[in-house]
Amino acid sequence: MQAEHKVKMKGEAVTVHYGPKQALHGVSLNVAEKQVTALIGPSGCGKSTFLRCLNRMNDTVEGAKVGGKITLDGEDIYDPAIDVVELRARVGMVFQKPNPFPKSIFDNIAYGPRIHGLAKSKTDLEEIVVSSLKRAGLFEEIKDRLHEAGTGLSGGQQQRLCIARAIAVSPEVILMDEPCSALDPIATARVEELIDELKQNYTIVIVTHSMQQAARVSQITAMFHLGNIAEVGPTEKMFQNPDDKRTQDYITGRFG
Amino acid sequence: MQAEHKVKMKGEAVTVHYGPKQALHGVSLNVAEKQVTALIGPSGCGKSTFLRCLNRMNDTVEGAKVGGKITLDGEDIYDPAIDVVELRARVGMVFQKPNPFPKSIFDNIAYGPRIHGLAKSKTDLEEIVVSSLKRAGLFEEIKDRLHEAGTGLSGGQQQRLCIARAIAVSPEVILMDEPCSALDPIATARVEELIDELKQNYTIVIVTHSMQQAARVSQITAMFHLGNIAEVGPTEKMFQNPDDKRTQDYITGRFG
Amino acid sequence: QSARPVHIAGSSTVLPYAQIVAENFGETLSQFPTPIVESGGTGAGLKQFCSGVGPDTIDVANASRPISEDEKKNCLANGVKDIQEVKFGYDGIVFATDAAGPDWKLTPDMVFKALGAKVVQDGKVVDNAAKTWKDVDASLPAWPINAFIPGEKHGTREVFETKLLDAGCKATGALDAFKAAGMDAKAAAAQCHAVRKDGAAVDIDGDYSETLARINSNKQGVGVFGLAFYEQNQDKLKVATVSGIVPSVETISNGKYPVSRPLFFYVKKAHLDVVPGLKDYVDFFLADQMIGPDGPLAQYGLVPAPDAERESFRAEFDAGKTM
Amino acid sequence: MTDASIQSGMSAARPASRRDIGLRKRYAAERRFRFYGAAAIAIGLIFLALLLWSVVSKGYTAFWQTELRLPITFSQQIVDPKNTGGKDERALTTANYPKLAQDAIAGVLGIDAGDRAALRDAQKLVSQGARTSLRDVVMGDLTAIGQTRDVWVPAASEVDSAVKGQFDLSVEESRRPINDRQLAWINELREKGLLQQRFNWGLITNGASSRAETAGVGVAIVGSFTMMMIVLVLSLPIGVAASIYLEEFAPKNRFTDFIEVNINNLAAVPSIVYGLLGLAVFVNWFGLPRSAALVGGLVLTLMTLPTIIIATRAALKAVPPSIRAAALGLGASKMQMVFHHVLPLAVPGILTGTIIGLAHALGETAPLLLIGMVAFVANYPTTPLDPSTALPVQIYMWANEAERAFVERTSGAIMILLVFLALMNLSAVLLRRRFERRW
Amino acid sequence: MIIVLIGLAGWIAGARRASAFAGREAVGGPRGPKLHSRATYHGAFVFCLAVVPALVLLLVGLAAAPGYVAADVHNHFPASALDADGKVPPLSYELVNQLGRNLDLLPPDERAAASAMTLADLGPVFQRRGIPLAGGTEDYMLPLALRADELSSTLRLGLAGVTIVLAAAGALFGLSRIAVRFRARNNVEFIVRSLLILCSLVAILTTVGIICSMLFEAIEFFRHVSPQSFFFGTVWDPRFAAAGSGGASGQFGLIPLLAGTLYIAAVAMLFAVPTGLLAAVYMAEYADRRVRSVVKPLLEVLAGIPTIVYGFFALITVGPFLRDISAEIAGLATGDYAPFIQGQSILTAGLVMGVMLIPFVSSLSDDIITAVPRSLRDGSLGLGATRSETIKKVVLPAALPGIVSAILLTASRAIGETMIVVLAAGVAARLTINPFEAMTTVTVKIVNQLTGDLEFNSPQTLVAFALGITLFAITLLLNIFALYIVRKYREQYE
Ligand SMILES: Nc1ncnc2c1ncn2[C@@H]1O[C@H](COP(=O)(O)OP(=O)(O)OP(=O)(O)O)[C@@H](O)[C@H]1O
Ligand SMILES: Nc1ncnc2c1ncn2[C@@H]1O[C@H](COP(=O)(O)OP(=O)(O)OP(=O)(O)O)[C@@H](O)[C@H]1O
Ligand SMILES: [Mg+2]
Ligand SMILES: [Mg+2]
Ligand SMILES: O=P([O-])([O-])[O-]
Repeated sequence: MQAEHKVKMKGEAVTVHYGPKQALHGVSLNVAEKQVTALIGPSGCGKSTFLRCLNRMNDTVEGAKVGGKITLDGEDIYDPAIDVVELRARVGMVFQKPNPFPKSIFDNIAYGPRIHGLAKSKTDLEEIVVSSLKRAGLFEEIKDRLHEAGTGLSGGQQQRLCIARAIAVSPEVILMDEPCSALDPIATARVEELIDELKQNYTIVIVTHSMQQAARVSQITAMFHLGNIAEVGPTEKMFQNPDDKRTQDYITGRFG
Repeated sequence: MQAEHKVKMKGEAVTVHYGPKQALHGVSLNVAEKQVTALIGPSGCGKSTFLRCLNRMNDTVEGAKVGGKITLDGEDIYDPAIDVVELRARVGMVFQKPNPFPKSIFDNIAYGPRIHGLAKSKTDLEEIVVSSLKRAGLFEEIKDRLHEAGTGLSGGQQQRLCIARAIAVSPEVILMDEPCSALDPIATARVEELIDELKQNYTIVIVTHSMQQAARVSQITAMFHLGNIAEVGPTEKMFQNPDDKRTQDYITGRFG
Repeated sequence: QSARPVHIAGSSTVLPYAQIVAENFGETLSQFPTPIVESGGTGAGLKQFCSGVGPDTIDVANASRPISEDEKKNCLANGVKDIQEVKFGYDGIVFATDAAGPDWKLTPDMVFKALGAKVVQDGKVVDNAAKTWKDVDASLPAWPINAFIPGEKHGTREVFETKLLDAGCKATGALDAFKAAGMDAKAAAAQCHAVRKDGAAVDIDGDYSETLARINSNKQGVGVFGLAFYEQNQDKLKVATVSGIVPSVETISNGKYPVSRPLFFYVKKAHLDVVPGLKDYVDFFLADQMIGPDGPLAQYGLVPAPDAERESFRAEFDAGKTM
Repeated sequence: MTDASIQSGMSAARPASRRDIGLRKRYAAERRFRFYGAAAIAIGLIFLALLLWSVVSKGYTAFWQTELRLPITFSQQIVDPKNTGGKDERALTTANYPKLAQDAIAGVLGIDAGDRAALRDAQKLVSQGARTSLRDVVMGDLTAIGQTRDVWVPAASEVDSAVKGQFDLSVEESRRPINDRQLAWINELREKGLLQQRFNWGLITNGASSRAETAGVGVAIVGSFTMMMIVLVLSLPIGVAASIYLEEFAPKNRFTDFIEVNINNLAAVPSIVYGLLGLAVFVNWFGLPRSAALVGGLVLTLMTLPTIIIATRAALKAVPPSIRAAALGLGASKMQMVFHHVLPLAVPGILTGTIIGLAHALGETAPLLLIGMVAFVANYPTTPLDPSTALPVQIYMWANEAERAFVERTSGAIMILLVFLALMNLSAVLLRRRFERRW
Repeated sequence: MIIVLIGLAGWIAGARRASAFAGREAVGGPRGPKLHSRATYHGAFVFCLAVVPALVLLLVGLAAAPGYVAADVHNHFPASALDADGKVPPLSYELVNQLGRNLDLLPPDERAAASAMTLADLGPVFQRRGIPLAGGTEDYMLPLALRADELSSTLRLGLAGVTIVLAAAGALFGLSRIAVRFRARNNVEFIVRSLLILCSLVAILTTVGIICSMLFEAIEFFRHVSPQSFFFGTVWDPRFAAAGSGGASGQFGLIPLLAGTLYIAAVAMLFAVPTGLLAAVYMAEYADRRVRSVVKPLLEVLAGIPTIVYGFFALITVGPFLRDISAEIAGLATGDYAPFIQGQSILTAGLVMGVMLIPFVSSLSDDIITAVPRSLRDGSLGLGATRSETIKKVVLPAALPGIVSAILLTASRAIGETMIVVLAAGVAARLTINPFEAMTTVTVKIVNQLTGDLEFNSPQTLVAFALGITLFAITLLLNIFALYIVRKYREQYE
């Protein structure tokens, strides 16, 4: 399965130090284009850290040092000639904790398109907002509250708002850090459907704590362990017949 | 099953308004002593809101108005004569978003015992801290970092820290709002085990978005829908043979 | 108005007089803008004055003391060559107490005995330990000694020291006693100036209104005021005689009352023809209409110089006499 | 919650085994703490009230000024001696108007022209400031020349003080600024309705004057306003920009530490030192004119900057990191993150800093001393380069005046300053309320 | 003129924006190469290129033009008017300038006629318009003045022309740089960032300025008085140095002033910090919104009241009040009604200054406390903590770095305050540890020594500069220390 797809992003021997603490010990991983790659593993194993390397969000963490090489379409994204902002517009991100801006729902979503100049007119913008909300399965619930504060929503609603916000910029790669951890099953299903839909056009990397979710949405799964990759492979194989003992243990010990 | 157990907390026609918006439309629910009651339902249906009524955390929300009656051991907890602080010490809470204090891990957990004067000596306190951490399955990971900041932990670790913090006060009722939403399966299993253990002595109400989790840990399940209770009953019955159409739909549409 | 107004800076003692003149000048000679009169102290004013010649510098410096040699040198160094010194009157310095109190009759002796740092007792030089005025002289009330005297930044302080403390020092024989105690002449003279520092004498670096406020809040205090200030507040203050003389415009201008000092202003000759209105301002200031005995300055409290002296002020200025 | 209710709450249906969590003590602590908070605010407000009361009780009378209504005969001899028909403006402006008023009052009181002592006493009732009032009448209407008109002219400040009861009339006559005969006249005029207390617009509109009755803070208000505008326009953007750089962009190294320490230190520099700086840099080096509001504004700007920077940095620091991450994750540049998200959230804190800084600047005298703004300025400035003064300066100068009438005017000027301050605060509060959010 | 320029550049920017759109339409198909930056950024980039150099030129030009005119006038001064050294007397030059300004005030027709007139003719013209003419003006100055007027207006015109050309050139250059992949945003942000850096340099420049404006005079002071007797002297008694008395006749011991400064500031902080902090906590945590929105600005008024008002308040109300109270207390305790608090005391000054400082602590802290995330409060309340426990143990520690910087600001203000101290604690420089006695501070002495009758280049005045620079150094050290402390104990939340 992996062979069929072009490599969109590639990490080679990526290491990350947070001050004296090393969080990643040389992780190499290919992210296939228009596929969903799931990162699983126990808490604190460095999934989020690796994800954040992919769009250089770790740049903003004080004391974080990234080593190794990560490429996007063959370009080294840590090359000084690369524009971080442009990179982040191409590689979008949804965070673990929902973090809507203290603005109206509409403005939350319109923000990205606005700064990137994606909408030519007001109606254009409204269209983007509405379609993003719809794709995140949030539109029906809040369509008459578009101009209320985004922070007034429930946790689940907030997280979906954040997903809608990321989609609105239509990036090439979307990174999601446990995007469903605050969602109920119906909303989760909607998001999973959406991920499936999105992978037609976009490359997706998702961190999840739910084995089932990984199994359902991803084509490739990478198992992290203590800052290393324990195993990586087609999702089916990983779940049915893992090579690595740790993966085996982790998966069979599953409860999800 | 429900009949065997004393009713620990009882909500009667509870309504909640957030300013003009009504979030609960008369919810009545019995919480059985030393049982685990799960609240499930789609996002935004009022699970968290109801949960927060049970220890009057909604008092702190500006503009929130609670109607109806909620009792704990037969006492109306909204009676002006009732002491909120004591109530909250008896009815503990773990939140959806992990919120460690900007203190050391040790101080995070020692905080509750300290303010309530639960530890007679320093060693007492240390014991409480260590045992709480152990019960939350966090001790091994961080035993040599007890005096580092709690905010430096990963998301999952933070949430377990919060659980440990709540346990440290040894309340009678523990309210948990999606306590595992940021946890990986192994940690989740550990917490679920813990919940099972705790129900020997404590009454537990848990909001969860995971049907499986509800099925695994709870004895009674209440299904919320749009600010109402759609159905409530023994968990087994709810999952195998629900009366309510909405419950049926929700459960069969499950993916969790 | 296009022209730059005459710009004046300097002594806060002279300020009110200069203000009155400036205001009347602006009203009567309305082709000129009203002069600007800065406050800030003699030293600061002269510093501005000596900083150079030109449109950005001030034209006149008010002073409550004559310019010093050092300052003159500084002026010269900055190209301020021709300075016209103009004396225009006197400032009387009086002691006053709360209006409700008894009458006070002071002499330099008493002042020195009450406020000097060291006094002579039984021929020996000792630290001043007098607690009440009555300790100093039986004719004075038994008020605790609490004198509000001008702070060290004020020229008035110098007048206070030379005209009262020095005189008292000499008269009580303290000067000789100091010398006898082994001080050289200079040290002995300095010792005469020294004011006790145990709280009995309180320095006031602010203005007389502060002294008045202090007397208001401490009715047994004795304050040092300008004559002008006292005259404006006669209903609140009672003035003390010094050596039996009641201070007044008359007694000061005829030289009977000992404690007074001359007031000056300095004019840049180079500016006279250049700054429109400058010469007119000085003329206006020196006219009897202003500084004469019936003029508004005297009404405010300036001690006018005798007729002949005023005439000489004007003559000297007109003659363009520079320093 | 009262003690009693807690008691009953604790005793109601409470199992004996219930553990003791020290509620009584903790509630006492809670109440104490709350009380301390309220007490702290009360202390602040009480002091404020005391201060305001001490100012207002002394100063409100300054807003009324005793005036005399005199039938003035604008005799041509005096107003326009050369009979130019009002063409010679100079002659008109410099005419001896006070004489007109003095003649008029002598007429009203029926004093014989030969009684010189009485004449002098009577003349002292009218302010020299009558000149302006009368000149305005003539300049406004040339036909007045040669006619007699009733005109309100200010009374002398001694009369004003006497009418307001500020003199102790029990002291002997010679020690009072106003004698018994004058008092009798005052009463007579008052009964005739020729002497009244009227609202003292002059206090607000006039420039400086050595006469209390015509002294006003008009020039000072203009000067203060100009300076505040300059301070606001310069220090707010510069301060915010500097804070943004230091807080968001600057690498954390020795140099930025140095800048940070520097800024904190600048806040501690006594204000007069800024005056020295302003004198050296703006006046002596740049050659800007002395006494100009522009220089004052620049000096105050430098003085206010550290306050604004410190407050702004604290406000920026308080914006949660999750908001920043969200913006960056969407591909906003750091600049966009700051200007679109962080800055708006920091606005309340910035405004607080600005209010405090501006208020500080508004009340400051010492730095203005050295750049020549503590000055007697009678003419309104037309540009920021013209000489002008400021409100606190005017207060400072009046506080040092000997004349009794200036005492109330000092307080009156303080009241005006406070109103000024209140207006400034009010606008900031309104703005702050618009931006304030809890999250 | 500048406005015209900016308008011009703005217009160009707009034009460029349009063309950028066009460019994208043409080049960028549905999935063609995307424009690197938004068109507005390209526009802004062009705008910057057009405006910044032009503005710089304009400023330089405007600054240089008068110099050029002056030089020209100097060169044309008639030899007869030169002074002995062959230089132009500055005052004659000023007269020319003034004449020029006066001429400017005339209506155009009269000014045109002026070139043919002599001063004698011109005099009445000026007089009619109420324009005063300086007495020293001479005939030869008239052509010079006219010449200078003319020259400066030509220069101004020329400068305008050059500026506009430069702006246009900049704009064109900017336009030529624009390409699909051109990083306009980064460039604009670079410019903005440079601006930000410039702004933060103002602080440094201020510091440099302050040091420079005090250093020379301070050095001058130390030529008169040995540093040792200044820094370690325990007696402050500068004596009056007026005309003639010359020389450093007094003692300039810093210690009593320094002690007073720290003592009074400490008393003030002791009052202001707890009061302000408690008030802030109450406003942020207990008071409802309406109360807070009234109380906060009211307290802020305290910060804005001119310090002289506080001074008189201390002098007239607080000081006597404390003195009388202490007399009562002493009377009750010992039977002797002698007040142990003097009318002027450290306590009075500290107290009144503390009142002034309350809002510094309260308003800033209130904002910081309000910004502590809700989830932390919930966490604590959910554990059964009372509100005060939550505040004391969770909210305040989380807000600590901000509060510390607020307190630092307050301390700074306390150290720099003058008027209150003068009136409340007096000007007597003494060493005492009794808070009920008078003491004074460094700043008071700085002001006093600078504004009196004192001779301005005597050590008595110069000491103000030495004091200033010493205070500066001391507060600098304090701040470095504070920064170190804050760094060490900073705790991050969220
Ligand atoms: N800013 C930081 N400073 C220091 N250490 C950090 C920081 N962020 C993360 N870590 C540490 O790095 C390790 C990896 O963290 P990371 O957040 O990547 O884990 P994770 O796999 O995402 O865990 P979870 O599933 O709980 O989110 C953890 O041990 C964590 O404590
Ligand atoms: N502070 C608030 N102010 C206004 N509305 C609120 C507030 N908190 C919650 N709501 C609204 O009340 C409703 C119920 O919210 P609640 O948080 O109880 O949902 P929930 O069932 O917990 O959802 P989730 O599973 O997403 O956490 C939602 O529609 C939400 O938008
Ligand atoms: Mg993670
Ligand atoms: Mg919820
Ligand atoms: O202000 P003085 O110089 O007169 O003290």
